[in-house]
Amino acid sequence: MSRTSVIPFGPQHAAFLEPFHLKLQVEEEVVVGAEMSFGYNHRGMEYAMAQDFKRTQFLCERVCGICSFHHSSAYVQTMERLFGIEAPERAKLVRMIMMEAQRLTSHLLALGHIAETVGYENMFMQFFREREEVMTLVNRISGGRVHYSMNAIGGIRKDVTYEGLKDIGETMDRLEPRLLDLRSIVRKDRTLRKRLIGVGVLSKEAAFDWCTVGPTSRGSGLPHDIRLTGFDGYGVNGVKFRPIYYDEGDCYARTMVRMDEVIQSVDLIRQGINLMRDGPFLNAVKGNPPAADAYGRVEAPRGELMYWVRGKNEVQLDRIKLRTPALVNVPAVSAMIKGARVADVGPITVSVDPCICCTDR
Amino acid sequence: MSAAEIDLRKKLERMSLKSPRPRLIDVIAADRRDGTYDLIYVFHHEGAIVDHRYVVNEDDDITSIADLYAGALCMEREIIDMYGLKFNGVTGGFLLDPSSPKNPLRQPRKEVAKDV
Amino acid sequence: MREDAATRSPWILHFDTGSCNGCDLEVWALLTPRYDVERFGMVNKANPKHADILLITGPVTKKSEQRLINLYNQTPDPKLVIACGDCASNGVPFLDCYNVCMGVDKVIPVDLYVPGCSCRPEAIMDAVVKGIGMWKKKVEEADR
Amino acid sequence: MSMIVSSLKNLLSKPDTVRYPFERTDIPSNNRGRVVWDMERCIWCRLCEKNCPTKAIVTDKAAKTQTITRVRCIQCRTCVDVCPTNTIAMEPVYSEPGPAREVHTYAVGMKKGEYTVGLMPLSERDETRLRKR
Repeated sequence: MSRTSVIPFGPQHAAFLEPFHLKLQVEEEVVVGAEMSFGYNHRGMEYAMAQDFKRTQFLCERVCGICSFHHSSAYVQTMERLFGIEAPERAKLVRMIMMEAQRLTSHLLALGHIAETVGYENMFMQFFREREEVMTLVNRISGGRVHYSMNAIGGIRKDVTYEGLKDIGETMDRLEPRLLDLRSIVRKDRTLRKRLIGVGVLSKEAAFDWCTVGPTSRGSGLPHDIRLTGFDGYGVNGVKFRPIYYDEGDCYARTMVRMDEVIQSVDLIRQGINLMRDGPFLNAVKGNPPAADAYGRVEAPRGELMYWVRGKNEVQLDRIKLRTPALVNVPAVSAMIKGARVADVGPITVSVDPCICCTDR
Repeated sequence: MSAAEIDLRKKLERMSLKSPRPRLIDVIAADRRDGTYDLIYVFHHEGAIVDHRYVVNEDDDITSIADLYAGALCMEREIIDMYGLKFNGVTGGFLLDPSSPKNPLRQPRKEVAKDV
Repeated sequence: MREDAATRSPWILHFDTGSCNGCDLEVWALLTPRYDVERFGMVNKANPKHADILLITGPVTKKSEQRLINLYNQTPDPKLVIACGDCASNGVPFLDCYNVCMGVDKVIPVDLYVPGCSCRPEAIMDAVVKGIGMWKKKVEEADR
Repeated sequence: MSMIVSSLKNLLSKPDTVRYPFERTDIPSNNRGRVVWDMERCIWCRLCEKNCPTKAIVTDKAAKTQTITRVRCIQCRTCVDVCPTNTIAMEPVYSEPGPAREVHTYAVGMKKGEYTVGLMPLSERDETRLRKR
């Protein structure tokens, strides 16, 4: 029996974009246990967001910069339920288009990140080049690269013009062949397949047990997708899509789910543009949130994002709770990591697309 | 094990016989501002949200459901940090540092009108 | 000679002290083809002992406060600290939060502030170019 | 398609890099950069000050000035939306980084686009007011 030694990872580490601490118990080269500690990014958002429901609209975007629009969409959806109103059709479609655009940026970031972690600098640069195309697109549409500030309770703050929609469509036409090329590279590439296939396997049962969501659960053969049930703009108004899932449960399966979803997002954006009709885009609300509670869910790039809000007839909210996808996905890493080699810890951690600012809030 | 917890376990066991088994979304705690706390177990079942709501006291020993859903562990640790509730066999220190404020989400008690 | 070589390529250490990832992404965008900050001889290094310029994003949370001080002490002199974004400059959108120290300058001395939430990559690049000038002066003073 | 083909393609195509400090980047015209005032039209309704989510704006009716702390502004565009007289506009140009945190003051009688530069006051008082703890 060999001696167990402990290797600390982080909080400041080359493989992670964000600070979190991983304590690995290692026997020879094999990881036998892992202890994760969080909280380096804990700011206390849930307290701050309950202070003023109007200010929260801007604050909830700052929970996470990678999925900021999903956060604000989930929040305004919850508030709409609380106030008992419905956003106009056009606003919902604009939200859907922008959410899919943000999913593109997030997934391309995650794919680039995993390519970088396995040491594939060339592919990292390629993914980030395509990502920059989407970033400049959303900058042109919303005026911001990271925080779009487009949502308002009851709709959107500013309408997207006809030229804007045309611009989105043209950019997607330009982007699609390049993304398809990248997908065929990821499918065949030897380096990626050798580094990722069979690494960090999360079985279907374990994925359910750890309550994982998003690409992490879809990579393990659980076809959860809240876009089919939660958000009114998807699947109800004639938008057609099917959740993508792979049964293998390894790092490669999770990567492929993201890669296929990138193509799917391009398709969903096109469907959204085709469904768009002229009409109102804002049903403004008056007064303070009533003393009731409501749930709101969207499918963020990392999985299901849930908001729960309870008002108390004041500007302040009684309680706002957000369950971010990373809160359940990142702890599941400790299940994937057991039995892996130390060199694979980086790719395994990155393959769930850890978002520590979401986990800690 | 408190009465609320026995009830939850029974419900969970009944639900787990069904297929598909409900997926745990979150465990929410909220301050009722009178020394008791709302504890809401939110599940995703057959395409919709199903929630079970309980009211617990500050010093109740709540049974952890981490043996049924491993993902519940982090949610319970967060509640320990935020509200100072006790879960059997679960330790806090998930998000907060020793230098952070203790139980930051506890709210001041409501002033109750006394009977004259 | 040492001075000349050093001032041509300062190395960056990027540390996230609790930001929303917005500015972090823009720091990453600097390393990628479109902005490509390596043209200036800058390399993102994960090791504080190699670094000359510290790029800090985020309002410093209580838990990362001590880690930031450690990183600052480990970075060799002369060094330059750039606070990226509004929250690193004075903690602004996170004013109501209980677990933040309101800006990097409450913890370590800051040389340059980059406004914007999130700050544009061009703004970070401006700051870094300005920072190289300030850093060169610091190197000259240290050598004197 | 394989990585080699793709790499060769990249090698032969035009570089993607913007030579930024030496040439301008394409900042779109509706980019949320920084807030500017056209003081001729200001009616001192204080809506911008009240609605600013981060209290970046301070309106001084007696001195007839509008003051903005640049590092406090999060570019949410709320002030532009609430202004009844289109006094406030959002320029696509972002605020410059610098060694000090600048406060820009717009006063009546200044030319359009002109402002005086000050330093950020110690805002502990504001912060405690906002925090209410």
